[in-house]
This record gives sequence, structure tokens and C-alpha cells, in this order.
Amino acid sequence: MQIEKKPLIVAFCCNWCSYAGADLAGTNRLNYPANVKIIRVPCSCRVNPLFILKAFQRGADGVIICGCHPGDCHYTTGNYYARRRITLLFSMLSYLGIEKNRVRLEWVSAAEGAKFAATMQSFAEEIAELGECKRLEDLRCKK
Amino acid sequence: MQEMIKSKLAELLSTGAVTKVIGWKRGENFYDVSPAAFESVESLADFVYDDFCGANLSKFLVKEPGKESKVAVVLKPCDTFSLNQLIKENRVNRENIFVLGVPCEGKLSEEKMRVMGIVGLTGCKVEGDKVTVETLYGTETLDKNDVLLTKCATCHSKKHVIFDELIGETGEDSDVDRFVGVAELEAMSEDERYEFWRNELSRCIRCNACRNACPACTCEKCVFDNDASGVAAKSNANSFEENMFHIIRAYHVAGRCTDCGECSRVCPQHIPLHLLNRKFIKDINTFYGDFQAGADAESEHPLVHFTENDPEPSIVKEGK
Amino acid sequence: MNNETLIPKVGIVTDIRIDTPDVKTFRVERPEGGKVFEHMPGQCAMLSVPGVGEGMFSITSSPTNTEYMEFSIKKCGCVTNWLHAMEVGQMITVRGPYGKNFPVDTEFKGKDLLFIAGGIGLAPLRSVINYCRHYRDQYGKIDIVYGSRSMDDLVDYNEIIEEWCHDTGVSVHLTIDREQEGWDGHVGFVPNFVKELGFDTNKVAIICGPPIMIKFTLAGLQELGFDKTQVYTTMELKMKCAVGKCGRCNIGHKYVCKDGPVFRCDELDELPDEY
Amino acid sequence: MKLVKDLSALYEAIAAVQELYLPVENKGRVDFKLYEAGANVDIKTLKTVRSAKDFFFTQTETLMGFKVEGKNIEVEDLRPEVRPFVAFGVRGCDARSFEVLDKVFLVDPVDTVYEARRKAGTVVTLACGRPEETCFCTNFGITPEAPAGDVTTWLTEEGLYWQANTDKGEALTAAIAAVFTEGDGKAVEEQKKAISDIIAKLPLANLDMTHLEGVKEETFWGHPVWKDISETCLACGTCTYVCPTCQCYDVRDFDCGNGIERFRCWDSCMYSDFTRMAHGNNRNTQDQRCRQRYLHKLVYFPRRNEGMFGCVGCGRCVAKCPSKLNIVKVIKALGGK
Amino acid sequence: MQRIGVFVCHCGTNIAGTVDVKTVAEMLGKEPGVVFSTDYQYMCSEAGQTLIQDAIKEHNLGGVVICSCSPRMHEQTFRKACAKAGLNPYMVEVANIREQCSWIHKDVAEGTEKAVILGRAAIAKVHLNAPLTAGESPVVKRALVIGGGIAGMQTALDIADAGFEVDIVEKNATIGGKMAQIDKTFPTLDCSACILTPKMVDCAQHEKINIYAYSEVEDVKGFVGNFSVAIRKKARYVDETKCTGCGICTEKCPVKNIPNEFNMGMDNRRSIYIPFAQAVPKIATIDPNTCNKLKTGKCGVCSKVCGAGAIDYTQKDEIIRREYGAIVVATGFNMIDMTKFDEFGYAQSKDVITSLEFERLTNAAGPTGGTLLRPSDGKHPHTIVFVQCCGSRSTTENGKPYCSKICCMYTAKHAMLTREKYPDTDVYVFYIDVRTPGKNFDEFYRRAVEQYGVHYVKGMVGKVAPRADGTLHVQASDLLAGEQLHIDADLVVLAGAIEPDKSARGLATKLTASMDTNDFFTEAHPKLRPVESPTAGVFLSGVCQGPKDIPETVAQAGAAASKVIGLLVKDKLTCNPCVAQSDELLCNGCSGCEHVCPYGAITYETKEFMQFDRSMKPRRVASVNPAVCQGCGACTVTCPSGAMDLKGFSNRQIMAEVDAICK
Repeated sequence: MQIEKKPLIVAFCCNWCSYAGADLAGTNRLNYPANVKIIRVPCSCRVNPLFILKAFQRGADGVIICGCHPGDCHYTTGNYYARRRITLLFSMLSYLGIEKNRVRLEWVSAAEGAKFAATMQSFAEEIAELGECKRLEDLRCKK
Repeated sequence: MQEMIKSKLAELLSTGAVTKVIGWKRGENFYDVSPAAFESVESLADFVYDDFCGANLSKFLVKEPGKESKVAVVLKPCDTFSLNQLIKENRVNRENIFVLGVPCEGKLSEEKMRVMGIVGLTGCKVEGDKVTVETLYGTETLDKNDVLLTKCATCHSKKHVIFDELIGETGEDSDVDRFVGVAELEAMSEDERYEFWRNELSRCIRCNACRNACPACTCEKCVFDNDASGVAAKSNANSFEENMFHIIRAYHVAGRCTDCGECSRVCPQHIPLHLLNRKFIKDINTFYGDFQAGADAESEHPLVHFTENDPEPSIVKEGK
Repeated sequence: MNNETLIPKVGIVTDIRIDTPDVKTFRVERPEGGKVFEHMPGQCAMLSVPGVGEGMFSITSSPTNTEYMEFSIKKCGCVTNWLHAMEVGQMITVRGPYGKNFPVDTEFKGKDLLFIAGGIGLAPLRSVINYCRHYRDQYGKIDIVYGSRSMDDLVDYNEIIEEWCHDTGVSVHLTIDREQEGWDGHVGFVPNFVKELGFDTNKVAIICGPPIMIKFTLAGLQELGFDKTQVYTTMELKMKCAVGKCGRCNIGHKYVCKDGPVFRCDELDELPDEY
Repeated sequence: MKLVKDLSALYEAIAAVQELYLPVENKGRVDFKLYEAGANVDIKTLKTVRSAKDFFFTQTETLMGFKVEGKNIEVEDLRPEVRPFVAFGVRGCDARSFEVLDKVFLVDPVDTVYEARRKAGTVVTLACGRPEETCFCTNFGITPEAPAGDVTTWLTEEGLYWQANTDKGEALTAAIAAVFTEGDGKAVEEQKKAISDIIAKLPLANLDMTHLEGVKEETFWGHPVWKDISETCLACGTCTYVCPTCQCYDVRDFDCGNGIERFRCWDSCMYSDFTRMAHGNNRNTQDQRCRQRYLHKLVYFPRRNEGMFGCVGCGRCVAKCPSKLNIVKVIKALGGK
Repeated sequence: MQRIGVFVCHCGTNIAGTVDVKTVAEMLGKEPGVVFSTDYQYMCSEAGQTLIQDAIKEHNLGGVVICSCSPRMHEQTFRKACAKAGLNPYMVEVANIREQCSWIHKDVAEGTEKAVILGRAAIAKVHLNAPLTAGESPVVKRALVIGGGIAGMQTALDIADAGFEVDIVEKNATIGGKMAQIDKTFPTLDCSACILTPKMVDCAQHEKINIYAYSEVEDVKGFVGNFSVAIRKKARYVDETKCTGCGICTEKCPVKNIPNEFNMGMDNRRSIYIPFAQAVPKIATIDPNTCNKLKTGKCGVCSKVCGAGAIDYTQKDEIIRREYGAIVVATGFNMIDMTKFDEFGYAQSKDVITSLEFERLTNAAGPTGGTLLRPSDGKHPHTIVFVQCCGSRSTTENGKPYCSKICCMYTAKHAMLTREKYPDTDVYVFYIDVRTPGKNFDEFYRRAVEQYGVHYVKGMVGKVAPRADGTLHVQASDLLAGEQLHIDADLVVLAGAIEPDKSARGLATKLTASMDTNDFFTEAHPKLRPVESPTAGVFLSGVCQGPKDIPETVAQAGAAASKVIGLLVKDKLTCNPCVAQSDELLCNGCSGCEHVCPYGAITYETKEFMQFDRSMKPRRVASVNPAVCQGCGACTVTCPSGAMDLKGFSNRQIMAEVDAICK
């Protein structure tokens, strides 16, 4: 039925900054692609690498994690830990030959509705260019 | 050497200083050396320390009761890093462990001999850099370097970082570049890397030997065994699960892996798992400064630590 | 026998009865009505909830019931929790029947029968009891000793009181572990109660209940002069395939799912003590 | 005697009529793979890392699917279609393992997936030209110099000698008749002799197994070897997964999001959760689990199957156990050695 | 499996405009476990809430999913409503189909599809929700007010009047803040000092108020109800208990040329000083950067002249740690640095001044004794140009994007007062807009224009250039007349933008309170919780939250105080139940979680666990203090075995959401 399957993007947003930033993007009616789906987490440090892998397993084509800017974490230090964890994970994914641009981490504050929308727009475009995620897919979930 | 170790262990057991010794035991033939527990002086007759004692015994300490009785363990230099890490993570009670440090000149792998096409192994003699192997089909002389365990070929340290007593001398940190393998992969294109790892990981039979042998993987219950975790699995149903298992296995020990190389040694499929672990070690060294897990029993591991100026993940995209 | 060993049929839950605080009895039929398959007393079925898991449960209804099967299930794990949360109309999958049944048409024929059950252990026996009640003339006297922790934990209490107790040649002996208000029956543990009741040994005994209860009841019966060849029991172990292949329920050379779950107690002696 | 001089011609010929699986080398490791032109076939290496049981009992096998909507469930048969295939280069030990597996999967109730594969597969065995020090198949009455199978072959200097043993084997032979020439078969006899000579020298070829005859289940129940072994058993599944006869499996559900797939996958009795269920575990400690594994092969299985051992002496566990614990050590220990 | 009810809100047309709510309700009604699904105009309305409550009772719902606006908006509302119907409030999940769906998508099909998916994710999550009960923690019945300006003082007084102890921490030597520097207040033109100083005295004399002047907050630990704050009492080198504030030292001190901050550097003070006559506390302070004795060891005049013997050169900074139940931030503002704006010539000419400097120039206690004189030559200015929006509403790098709000009114005040006192003066005001939304504000402005003849010119000043004769050449455009103006002015007064005090950012970090990009503290809700910060127990008072005038500041100060009082009257606080939880059976004891916890909420103890062989083995296991844990989840990812999980955002829940979204 669908002529072209749109890439699916999962965005993990921290409750205090990025989720609020996404809300602000909405309040300001800033459009970004509907294939971006947001999951609210208390802090970027709550994002377990397993969640990211799980998303790919389930058929996500791109995963983006958004948190407060370094130094602005609602929990003071959460995003610093997240930064290390995510950096290492991304590096490992790339090492395994998985396209670097499938994953992204962005700092978006509660005030940056415009940045949120722009980030999602650009990420969605990037993923659309990469196409379907074939290197980290579970065919069982794509029937 | 073996006799010196044995007599020290006998002394420990006979004086009651320890009630159990974890060491190695001779099996059916020259390479068949298994980790074993010895509880009496008599049983030490089977004790062996030779060129095939590659196993890292520190992991076996995790299941010790950690109270009352004391256990002696025979550790090679690289194994002491693992023990330190276990002590740091409170998995082993230092007070209940007697560490007998033994020197190591690199251990041999009969599997490497087999891969070289030498089969029917019946005997082996090491002289300097040469190894003479007796087989059912003749005798072969090999370079020791060619049949060293992978972990020994790129040994990072011959220094005992923790011990109660040493037999022989302790060595120094080595200056071998152990990241050559990682760098080679990094230099490849994304597609080449993908092909490389697909070929390697697709052989995984999910026997869990890498996990169960790893002295850092000591979880009370592994997430992959825990049905409640949502990622439990018994086999790799497809390439995704192969990738996921190995990413997470390596990730969970990132910053804690001492690079003891057991994962690669025990893999029945000879998957170079150490290349995953070393990637994390290399990244940590590059991004956050040099860090050797297990070098001491106190320092915080890099993933429970941060600085405000850590690089952003975009570094992965910019650099290699 | 289902040819496709592991592939189940769909059943629909048409009735749910709450027996005790943690036991419910589910009535299962084919979606178009009727029994999913025929079975013999003591046999089991694998029930599963897709995505949650599969579990082996003894069929509690008698084969003589032509319309449906019943399963009395105690809430104790992932699958059973899910089953307990079900509502009428829910579909589940069913495969079976599995395992050996009680020798109702051979060894039991014409004999006096003594059923001893503890707690949820009545579930597997209910099928036999009702089968024997249905073919009442083919069996001798029937004694049923049943005990539970408390009055509320007696499974099928209504059926016991309203049907079994009124059958001729059937005597029901109930007991609960501790004194309780509103209970004027016997108080005490099942093994002791059996000894107190002091049955003659000219009969076949069938025990089902927690392992500890089975152990002591068996000892009690032996004190009364019973031979192990006169005593049957049914076992429960981790089972996955239910067809004697997956290796879980393997004890010694037996596979409980296939060679059991009904065992004569002397057969158990041969097996390693691992159950 | 039938002889093939050009092996690649043989592979091409078989591949033209059926799917052909044979040992292929990949970075020094040999495993059975689907033949394709240019594949790095290696039939000299004695043992593949994984055993040949995968042909009939694959590590994972999707059995069925469920579509769940509201309270309704629909069952879908997802068992794979099995096409005829040839398993080439199977050794004597692995060939015996199929008989062992048959005793499990082909007894009532028959495992239909296994049965389908078994029927579809033609096993072409290869005599063990160079037995290794880990081999001990002869203890179980296996003849590595003339292995069983639908077809038995010998790799000699002249070429590959070919002998069909069964109807299935004959049918395959007939289908590829063009590749054969006739040989005098002397080389086969010579090879058999040479193999026997080597076997006489194998350290594990003549184990004392008398103590295992007619024993009861509890005979070795309290033997100290269990604790001994379990002290350094890592509780991994290597031995069970490389073992050609280990057949324990798990049935699991996978939620694909758009339905549920139920699949079967190998399991290992060495895993701590193998027998765990909602209300307990009857084999809680590693010594119990080690005991189960070895006694199953040496005592329980023979008791159920007219004395046939559940071990075929392939020696994979001897080579692969990370702690170098293996069934030979157990057999010896049980014999008091 | 829960019995779930789904409630889809139209939000008028906010949602229903781009999302087919009926379809959403219908589709979600087919999801497993959903037994009731409906849509309604306004779910947050009383009728909507009643609808939910009735459905909970009627259908015996175990979980509720509301597809509506952001959970940041109404999650609490719905949780409370469900709790009233007997459902545990944590069995409620909100799917954000307004801010993150209907408002950003224009296509109905697209919006509807996305709304269904978001709803599905919420349903998947609710299936795994568990009823949570909040724990309790005691409340320390004392408040801390950071900043001693009018905002801080008013907050402190209101809290203290309610009977709770309050500490004020003020970084300057005196409380009073900016209002103390202001001459008169608009629109009533009453004297600022006359209404402020009595309040300062009230603060000083209030038995419940304790002032830590010349002090700063060093660090903040703990959590709502139980903050532990370290206060750095900077060394004054004067013994507070002895100093009588007589001021002799400030007259005798030989270091005379220190720019007087109170008068905006337009006159000098000594190295030992009392900021102004009505300072509270009225205690002298030595400026260690300029004091000869402290710098070189030579001098000691003040010590000699002090009759009370209060001078103590050896005094050191003192750290005081105190416990508080609530913290109010009242750090106020400063005017932005005008030297960056070359076009206004502030750095080039002394006669270009800021409006606050103008306040001092017209204040009787100021450098000129209240006579308006040019700073450069002390002459009366005859032409004065006031420039509004200097740096406010600016998109340039040096400016601020926001309106500073008070400038229009104080400029009108300045213009009017100038014209009143010096009718011979020509007064020009350049404005972009004149914003006078306030009681009597517009009347006030009109008076300036109509009665006092102030020249209001719509347009911006392009350039202020000092001329050799000392006059200032002002180039400007008159937008209404459409012409360029050239004015030779004697004095130019810049209504600079105001910005939060520089100390605020550091403080925000210590408090883990959030700030916007302009460094104003963020409120918990911009409309409904304007005086609370998102960090529980931290409240906002005054300009630190956003520009406001005095009455607004005082109003907010009172509001903050009432929130604090509302908190302090409680004996116990219920904690956030969405906290981490450790499963002892899975815990390895590695201490990873302990390292990453920013709140020190995780502790370890060694417990004995029975092994399978029935022996006992000691193992260290983590436990979480639910009163301290704030629920960030840093620990959960550190834990390799998954022993640590976060209630309300558990691994399973998040994965279920991922699964549902990727379906």
C-alpha cells in the first residue's frame, strides 16, 4: 500500500531540556518530519545502549539522543556520563561497519525549539539519504 | 620453576595458611592443562606450570565464599590485572586471597598449531624461540611467536600488579603496540569493516565461552540470561543478535576490561573478540587519557567518570 | 496424537472459576466448540500464551466430559500470572495430550482406590476421581484424603461437598493445616491424617501434592503396610517440549513429560534423586 | 570401485542436482557451508568446528508464528521448506551422531522438522585419513577407516573412491554417474590399513569402558569427579554446542512487533537456568549439571537405547573446552583412573 | 496485562485540527488490553476529568492512557484526577499528541498515524507500569534566600512573618540591592530609599531573619526539605560583633580613590567603607584589593582609629554549613555593559551615562547631592537625550533578545523629573515602542509627553559622537517624520538592557536549577508555576526569573514566600516515587552506580546470601535512598547486570515504548 517506506527515527529526549525543546518546537508550530518519534526519558544518562540497539532491531533507521547542554543537566552531571557512554557506543558501531550517521547525539535546551526542529529535519534528511538500515536489522521484525 | 611453585603451595596448604589452591593440572597430553582446585598437599602432585597454562585463574575466585578460609591462587602477570579489577569491584575479598605471582614468557596455543595444519599433536618442546612439536605424522619445528596465544603475542605487561609472594622476578610493562589490529580495522572503509565483522561474528555459536571465561563478566545474572531484561536469548537467531551480543558483551566490560585476552583464547570459533575490547580500550585512551584497568585497585573507571571537556560523540564522525 | 510435535492448536477460554486466592480453573474449548483433543486421566497439555511462554499443566477435567477441558492452575510464575489475568473469551494455544496416564483401565480396574492430595495436588487427581466416579461400577471403594493450608485453599471445594461427598462408595476426608474459624473438620497435615485414618492395604493409592508431602505420605503408607508397587504419584518438572526431546525433564533414563508424569513409586526408586 | 579424479567436477555435478554442503575453510577454520563455485573447499581437515548435527538439528529453527489481535490468536506454520541436500565430507563420528539423534527425534512422537531434514539429506562420509590425538571414536565401535553413511568415500592419491551404501546413496550415485571412473580400490585398502595403524597409536583410542557396562543410574551418583570438574567448569555451552550428539533445545517466543514467532534453539544443560522453572530448579549446582551431561551420555542414554552410548568420540570437546575438561577425563575418572 | 482505558483529547481544534481523534480512539481501542477508548473535547476540563474517573470505575481500569498535550503540561492534572477515582496515579501515561504531533504536522493522515503510534507506545508502557507510592522525608523548617535586594527582603520578611526562620545571603556588604540606588519610583514618584530602608531595618530586626551579608553560597547538597548549604562568609577584616558603624574609619582611611560602586563609580570611597548611610548591616568592610595594610602590611590607620577595636586584619573567610527546607533565589540583575556599544559612545564620553548612573546623579545622596550636573564638567546639561532599548530587543551579538520591561517607564520618569526640576532643559526620548502596560503607566507616560513637554521621537539613535567642545552629537532617525535628526546634546542617557546577575549561572549549577539561554532562571511552568524552579524546593523571586518592575518583584517575592511557607508548614514531604531501585539478587556490588549518582543516594552494605549449596556468602549490595534519589537514571545504565532500574522509566518500559514505536 505504501509506495515508499519512510525511514523511522527514534529520538530519546531528556525530560527537562530536549523534551521541553520539542514541546517548544510544537508551541511555535515548527514543522519537522512525522517519522521522528520521541521517547521521553528523565535524562540523557538514562539511555541505555541496549535501547538504541533495540530500536534498530525493531526497524528504526536512525536513532538520535537529545539531552541538556553539557553543564545544564537538570541532574547536574547526567549528560556528561551520557556523552562518554554514547561516544564509545557510536565509535563501536562505526567500528563494526555500521554507518556513522545512523546515530546522533545533540544537546537541545528547553529554549531551543527551533534547534530541535532543525536538528530533526536535518537528521531525517540524513537518514533518508542512508535509506533503510540493513546493517543492524532483524529481518523478523520487518515482515 | 614448577617445583618451586609447587613447594610454596605445599607449604601454604600444609601450614593451613590456605585451605585451597587454584592452579593448573596436567591432563591427557602436553597441552591438556586445566585449571583445577587443590585441597591437599598430595593432590598437588598433579600441579603443573608450563607453557600451556594460558587460562586466567582470577575468575574462579569470584565464586569463593570470601570469608573464613583463605584461597591461594597462582597468577601470571596479566592475570593480576584482572584480580585487581575484581577487588576494585568488590567481587573478590582481598583478605581471603593469597596471590602467588609466577613469571610468564608467553603461553602457547595448540589451536594455533592446528590452524597451521599441524595435527595429531603428541609432544612439544620449547627451546628459546623455537618450538618442536611431535605429531602422529612427524615432527615440526615452529617459531614460538607463531604459536603464542594471541593475547601473549601482544602482551601489555609482564609486571605483577598485585601479589603476596613472587616466584621468580616480576617484569615490566611492555611496549608492544597492541592496538595494531584495531588500527588496521580503523583504517579500512566502513564497508570493509562491515564485511570483516560479518565474517567473524557470523561464526558465533553463542556458546558463552567468551562471557563465562571473562574475569570482568561476573554478573550475578547476565542480562542475556535474564528473561526480564528483554534481551535474553540462547542463540543468535540472525546477524542482529550476533552483533548485539558482542557489542553489549564488549560494552559492559568497557573501562573494566584489563585486556587479558581470555575471550579470544576460549572462542571455539576463533573470533578475534579482543579486537572489540581493545577498540574500547583504545578509544578510552584516545578520548579520555590513558587508562589501564586493573593497574591498581582504586582508580575510577572511565565510564563512571567524566570531565567537562570530554569530546562530543561527533568525534566518531570526524575522526576515524 | 498431534503429528506436528510442537505446533499447538488454538483454544478459547469459555469460563474462569476462582477456586482459591491463587488457584483458578479455566475451561477451554475449541473456538468452534468441543474439546481440543481427547485425553486420559493424568495426562497433561501444554498451554501457551504467545510471547509469554508455554507451560505444562495437568488436565483436571475428566475424559468423560465431552464438551470441554478444564485446567486448575496455581499462580506462580510468568505464564501462570498471565493466565490468571485472562478474561473469558481469550484465546490461548493448547497442545497435547502428553505423558502417561493413570492405569485406570488396567491396574486400577476393580480395585479399591485411595486418593491422597495436598493443595493444588488435587488438580491432576480430579480427572481420575471423576473418571472413576463416572465408571463407578468398575472400581471398588473410593477414599479421598485431601488437605490444604486453610479452608480457602481447598481447590474444588464446592464440587467435593456437593457431588463427591454424596456418591455412594466414595468417602471424602478433608483436613487443613491449622485451626480456622468456621472449620469443624479435621486439622493436621495430610501424611499424619492418612496414618490416623489407617487404611487397609488392599487397594491402590494415588498421591499428589508438594514433594515433601508425597515423601511423608509415602512413608506413612509404607508404615501402614503398603508396597511401593501399590502407590502411584505424578511429578512436575521443568518441561519445554513435552515430547521427550528437549532434555529438561530428563531424570536418569526417563523423560518426565513422556515417561511420566504418572509413576508407580517403585519406578521412582530407580531414578536418581533429582526431582 | 567408483573413483572420482576431479573433485571440483564432483562438487559441480552434485550441486547441479541437489544443494551441496561441504567443509569450507575460512581463516583457518573449517565448517560445513553451501557449495558455491570458487569456495575454498577443505576436505583434508579432519574436524569441522561445528559438528554435522546442524544438518538435521539446526541451531535455531522457526517453527510457527502467532498473530494476536485482541483476544484472538491465529497460528501460522512457519516451518521451513526442506529441499533435498547432500552433506559431503562427514566423518565417521558425525555419521554415528545421526543415529544417536535419530533415537531421540525419530521416536514417537516424531519430530517432523528433524524427520523432514533427515529424509531430504544424503550423507556422504569420508574416511578419516589423518586421525588426530583427540579422536576416540573407536571406543564406540565406530570405524573411521570405513565410516557409515549413504555413501562412503576415501580420499586417496588417485582421487576420491566412492561407495554407495544405501538406496539414497545409489540414487545420488546414479544422478551424477558421469563423474565416475573405475579404480582398482587398492588405495582404499592401503588407506584403511594406514588409518588402523595410526589408530593403534592414538592416546585415547583404547579407553577402558568396562566399568560403564550395565551400570545403574545411581552407580556414579556420588562420584568425586563431579565436584572436581565443576570447580573449574565455566558453565559455558562450548562442549554442548560443538558436540554432535547434544540435542537439548529450548523453545522460545520472539515478539517481532507484528506478530510472535516461536522458534527452537539449542540449549545447554550446562547453563544454570536450564532446568529453572517458576517454583525451583532441580539441578542447582554446576556439579549436578556436569553429572547430568556426562551420565546422560554414558549411562542414561545407553539404558534407554540398548546400550548405545550418547558419545561418538569425535573429540571436539577435548579440543575446545576452555578449561580442558572433557568426557575422556570423566570416563577415566569413573573407571578409577 | 492491565485493563487499559484510552482517552483522546481534541484540545478544541488544537489536536482535532490535524489529528483525526475519532480514528485514533478507534485504532487504539484495538490494542491488546484496551477495554475502553474514547475521545473528548477537553480532557483536562472538569467534565473531561469526570469522564476519565467514571470510566475507571465503570470499566475497572488498571491503567489509563491520555492522548493530549505534553505530559509536562497536564500529567499531574490527570494523575490527580485518576487518583481521585481510586487508580494509582502512576498508572497514568500521557501520549503527547499536541506539541509533538498535531502542532507540528499539517497533514491529517500523517498526524493521525503518528498520534496512533504515540498512543500505542503509551499503552505499551502502561502495561508495564506498576503502582508507585511516594515515600516521605522530613522538612527542615528554615528557608534560605539568596540575594538581599527588594525581592529577597520581601520574601524573607513574608516567610519570617509566618513564623519560619529565614537566612538571607547577600554577596555585597549590605542588603538593599538595586532599589537602594534608585532615586524615585514610577509611576507614583515616591522616594525609593524612603520605602526601602524601613524594610531593610525590618529585616535586620526581625527575630526570625538572619542576614549573611558579604557572603556567598559555596555549595548546595541535598534535596527539597533537606538542603544542606555551605555559605562562604567573606572576610570583612572587621569584627561584626564589635563594629558600631560609626564610620570614623571610613573617613580616616588614607586610600581615597576607590570608585564608589554605590554611586556607579561617579565618586570615590575609601578602602574601608560602608556602602551607604542606611546600609544593613551597618558594618565597615575592608576592600582587600586596595587596603595597604592587607597588601603591604603597612598602614593600620583604621585599626588605630576604631574605638571599638573591631578591625581584625587576620580575619579569614568562614564556611558555615546550614540546613534548609527551601531555597529562594533572588539574585536580581545588572545593567549590561554599555562599553560594547560603540555607537552610543559610552566609552568615549563621560557624558554618556546609563540610566542607573542618572538615578545617582539625581539622588540627594548621590555624587552631586541631587543636582543634575554633567559628569565631565559639572555643568547643568541643557539638552538631554534619552535612548531606550539600548541592547534590549536586539538581535546583535552584544544585545539581548528580550524586552527589559522597565526602561520605558523609568525613562518617562527621568524625562518628567528633569523637565519638572529644570524646565529649561530640552529632553528627547528615542524609542522603538513605548510600552506602558501597567496600572497608571500610560497616564504617567502621557503626562510626560503632554504636561511636561518631553520630546518623544520614534526612532533609534544611530550614533553618539563627542565633539571637541564637549557636546555630544546625536544622530538619529525620526521614523514618523521620516527624517534624520541631528541633536547636540549635553547629556545622553542610555536605558541599557538588564541582565541576570553574573553569579546566577554558577548558582544555578550548584542548585541544579535550570536556566534559559539568557541566564534567567526557568520556572517550573511558565504560566502555572511561575515562582517555582523545576528543581523541587528551589523558588524564584524577582528579576532572576525575568525582567520586572518593583511592584511585580514584590508581588512575586510574596508569592515565592507563600510557596515556601506552604512547603515549610509540612512536617513531611512525599517524595518522587519514580526513583531508582536495586535488585539485591542481581547486584554485583561493583559500586559503579554509587560513583555516578549526583545525589549520593546510593549506599552499599554487605549482606549474606544463600548459595545453591546452602552455604552463605557475603556480597555487597546497593540500596537507594528514595528520599534523596531524584530519578535521573544514571545508575541504571552503569549497572551491567541491570540490577538497578528506574521506577516509572524502567528498562522494560522504555523498551516497550521503543518496540511500540517501531512496530
